[in-house]
Amino acid sequence: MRNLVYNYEEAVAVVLFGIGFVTLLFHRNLIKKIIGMNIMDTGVFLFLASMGYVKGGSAPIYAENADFYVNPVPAGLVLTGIVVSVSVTAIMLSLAVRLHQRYGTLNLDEIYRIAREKINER
Amino acid sequence: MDFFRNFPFISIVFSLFSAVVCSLLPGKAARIWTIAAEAILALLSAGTLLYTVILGESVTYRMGHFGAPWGNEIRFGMLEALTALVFALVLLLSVTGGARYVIRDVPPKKINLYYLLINLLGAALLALVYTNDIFTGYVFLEILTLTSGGILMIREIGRTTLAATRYMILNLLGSGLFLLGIILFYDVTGHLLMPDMHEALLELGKSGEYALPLSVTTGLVCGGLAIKSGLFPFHTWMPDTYGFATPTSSAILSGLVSKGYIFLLIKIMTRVIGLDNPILTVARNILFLFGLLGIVAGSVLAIRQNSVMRMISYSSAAQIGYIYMGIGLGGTAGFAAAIFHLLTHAVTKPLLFLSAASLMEVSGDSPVFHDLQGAAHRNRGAGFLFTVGAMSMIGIPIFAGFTSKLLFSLAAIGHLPFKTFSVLVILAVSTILNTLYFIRTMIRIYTSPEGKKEDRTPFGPQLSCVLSGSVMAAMNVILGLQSQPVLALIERGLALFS
Amino acid sequence: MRIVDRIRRWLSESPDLLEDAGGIGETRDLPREVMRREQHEADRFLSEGAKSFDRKKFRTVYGILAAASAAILIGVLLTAVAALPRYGVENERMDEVADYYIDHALEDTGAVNIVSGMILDYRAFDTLGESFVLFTALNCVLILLRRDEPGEEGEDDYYDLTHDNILRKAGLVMVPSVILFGFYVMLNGHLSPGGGFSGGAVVGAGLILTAAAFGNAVSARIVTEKTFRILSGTALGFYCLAKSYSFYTGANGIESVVPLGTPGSIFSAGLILPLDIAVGIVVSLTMYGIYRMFRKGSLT
Amino acid sequence: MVFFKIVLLLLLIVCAVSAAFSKRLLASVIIFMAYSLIMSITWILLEAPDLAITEAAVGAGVSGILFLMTLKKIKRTGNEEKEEKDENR
Repeated sequence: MRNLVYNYEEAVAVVLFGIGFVTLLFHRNLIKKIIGMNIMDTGVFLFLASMGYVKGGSAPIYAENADFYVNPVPAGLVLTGIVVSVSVTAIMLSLAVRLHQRYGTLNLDEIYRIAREKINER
Repeated sequence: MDFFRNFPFISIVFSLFSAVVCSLLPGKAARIWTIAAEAILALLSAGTLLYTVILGESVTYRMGHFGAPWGNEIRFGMLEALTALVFALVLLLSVTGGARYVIRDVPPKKINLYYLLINLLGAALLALVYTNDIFTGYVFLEILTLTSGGILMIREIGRTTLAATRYMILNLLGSGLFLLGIILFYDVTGHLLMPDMHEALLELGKSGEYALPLSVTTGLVCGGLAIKSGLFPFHTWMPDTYGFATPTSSAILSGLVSKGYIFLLIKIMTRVIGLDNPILTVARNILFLFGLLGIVAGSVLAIRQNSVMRMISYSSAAQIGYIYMGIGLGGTAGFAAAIFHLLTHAVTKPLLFLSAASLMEVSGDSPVFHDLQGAAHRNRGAGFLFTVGAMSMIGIPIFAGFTSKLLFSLAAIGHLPFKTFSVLVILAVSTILNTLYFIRTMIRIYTSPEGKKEDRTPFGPQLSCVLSGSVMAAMNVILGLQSQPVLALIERGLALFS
Repeated sequence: MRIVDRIRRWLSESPDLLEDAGGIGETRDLPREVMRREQHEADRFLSEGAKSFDRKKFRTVYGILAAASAAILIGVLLTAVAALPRYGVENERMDEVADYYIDHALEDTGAVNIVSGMILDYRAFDTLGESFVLFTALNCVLILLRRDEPGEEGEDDYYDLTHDNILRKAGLVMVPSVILFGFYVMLNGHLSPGGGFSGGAVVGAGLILTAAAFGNAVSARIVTEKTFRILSGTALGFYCLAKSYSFYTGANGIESVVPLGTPGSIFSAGLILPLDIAVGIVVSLTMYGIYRMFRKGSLT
Repeated sequence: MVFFKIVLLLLLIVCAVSAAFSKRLLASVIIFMAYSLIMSITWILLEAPDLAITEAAVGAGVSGILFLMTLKKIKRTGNEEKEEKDENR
């Protein structure tokens, strides 16, 4: 566990991933689930970016005064990841709007109950 | 002949480009463009297969000006080309066969958006089959997730929106775990291209450091992709998703999308982790166990269903269990059986979904068995196609289902006694269960209630549906009777895979 | 005896009223009188102690399983993190690829910003997929929220912010600077931090601010439905073609004709500048389009 | 510098926990926007300026606005007190 003190950045990222994971599983309101999904994603990206960081390194842009640079690959991957998580949030939020228009609530248990009733009394 | 080398790259970029074109075309023109685009994809994949068979080895195609460890590349051999060909053909046939249901279910102004998503889905599938870089695999896996969610939510009845939400949440959870697995791989090996990762993993294996992170990574990657492809404990989204979506979408979703994820898993297992890795054997045994549970649970739940669409969805959960059983068995025989069943199921399931949909159409649009009585007399073509699909699922000798069950039992021979015994028992039990619910359905669609004279529907509108269905049935029979050349191709492809 | 009775009922295909856990349930569209007969028989069947599906039980079982799996996953991940290479220290295994990028990015791609050079040249296939993820998201939102029939307006009449003077005056000051900064970030992607995605997001936020501050009519005049479709289509098409040109020339060893130019000047780094502009246009129009779909369901 | 980084990380965890477990939806959305702002500062400390601009423009900017638009659409159609009760469950 002593090593966890050194890798504090990645430990926090995993804790954030855990918080997002728990929110996604436990909250019944769809908006809370989407927030949990976002927190989970940002946790994963923090984990990825903190891997490439080198103490004392400067940003990966050529400059005269920079002696050595941080690893540029995680920065590129996280940029892709951020755009993916925006697209996912946009789609899930539009699904939430449509569900609310049709069922009147965003609590998934309620929606299942209403959906099941609607089937039976066709 | 050397120009054929560019075909995989051209097929991926062409279907991406035709998605952009579809966004500018109106509905009807988008449909014609998509069908033409899928036909071209099938031709290009056939050309790649021809090229790789003549060449006899797998080709790495550099995407851009920079070589292996720095740039990005795709790699194709016999196995990838054969899978791409089957995927492209099934996509073409599902789109042509299901065009009627798209016009019926999708609001008129959004039909071109539907075909746009079909093109993107085709591009993502091909990219997953061909990619040699693990992060490119993640990006196109994300495109596959979003497009399959898109074609699911396009049918504007409440239940599909709810099913789409549930499908997206579980699928995005799976790709979150998969991304975490990839990141740990990158952190430990320092590479993103699969062959370089494999070398780094071999060194690590010898020196024995990072053992715990590697086992966690294998677990995350296998768990993430198992969640996405609907293995046993995570199959609860399947009946609602396939049951309520447009028949074309449920055909494509069940036939192709989950196969894309499994093919990526097989590629990561053989090419990155390496089959002799002790951690992988543990992971494969767990998948084997869940595969067996999936087969039994899927078949038992399918029997209890009252709607034909939900019954077929549960049976596809069972078939996913078959493929994971094949992966769990391992060895070239096990993987060959798994890939053969992957191709068989990709051909059979869309056939079942589309023929069930046309049977439903002639019986008042209700999937309940009570109304489907005598539907096969009303629509002879669809009845015949449903019978072909059902026969193959049960495993009647002429059809491909029998060959894949035979391959599974042959693959199970060389293993520990309890593994062989459990595979053979599960195969027998699941065949009986399949027979139970498929024969029941076939009896029901062919026996019309007491002496009611069934009036046959006109054949005109059915033409495209029956035509594409019969081509799929023909592919099924070819896979069944001519399985030896296909199997040889798979085995040679597997040998060149890593 | 009940098993045989159930098999008889199953063979005579009368509906089985026990629904599976968590699903929406079967679609049962039986004619009215069959429904009543079944209901009576079902009540008798249920009263014989075969408890029907109970929501509470499912919730607690699900809760325990979910808590257990979450705890195991986080615990395992934390122990894995403890065994990973140290944070902030040079990871020699990762350096083989990273050092090549740092040393050769300038003469290979001509980009001063190594990350932009890597995204748009070394690993360009990911970024091609990336902008198509955004394109998929835009189309899924169009599928869900676009209202084609003009009649459906009524339902969500928004509190229109345009006559709100504070926002209007602030908008007058902020909108030009935000959009200018966005274009700066987009155009200098290969020189300073930023690039297609960041610049596009900032310009997108600027467009959203115009729509919010000056109302839909003004922003609809700036970005009409036709220009939206044509612009995003051509930008993505150009991006697709330009990248496939560089893939094709790279794979077959043909020397690409695009000059790399002198590092540091605007018109350098070969294809990266036009690609940045194309990606910027796609990202900003997507963000603006998604906002308009949420707000009014149409781009007019 | 390390101390500042640790403070930011703790703030991130506090924001994530409070966004996840706060009772009112509007509060958790606003806390989430603050969370993504702190994340964008963390990107700067991790020497990744591209990510800082993107996260700032996209995290608080676009997804924040989309969350608020969804809440407005929901509040607009559902009646006020039912929504309050609905959120707490």
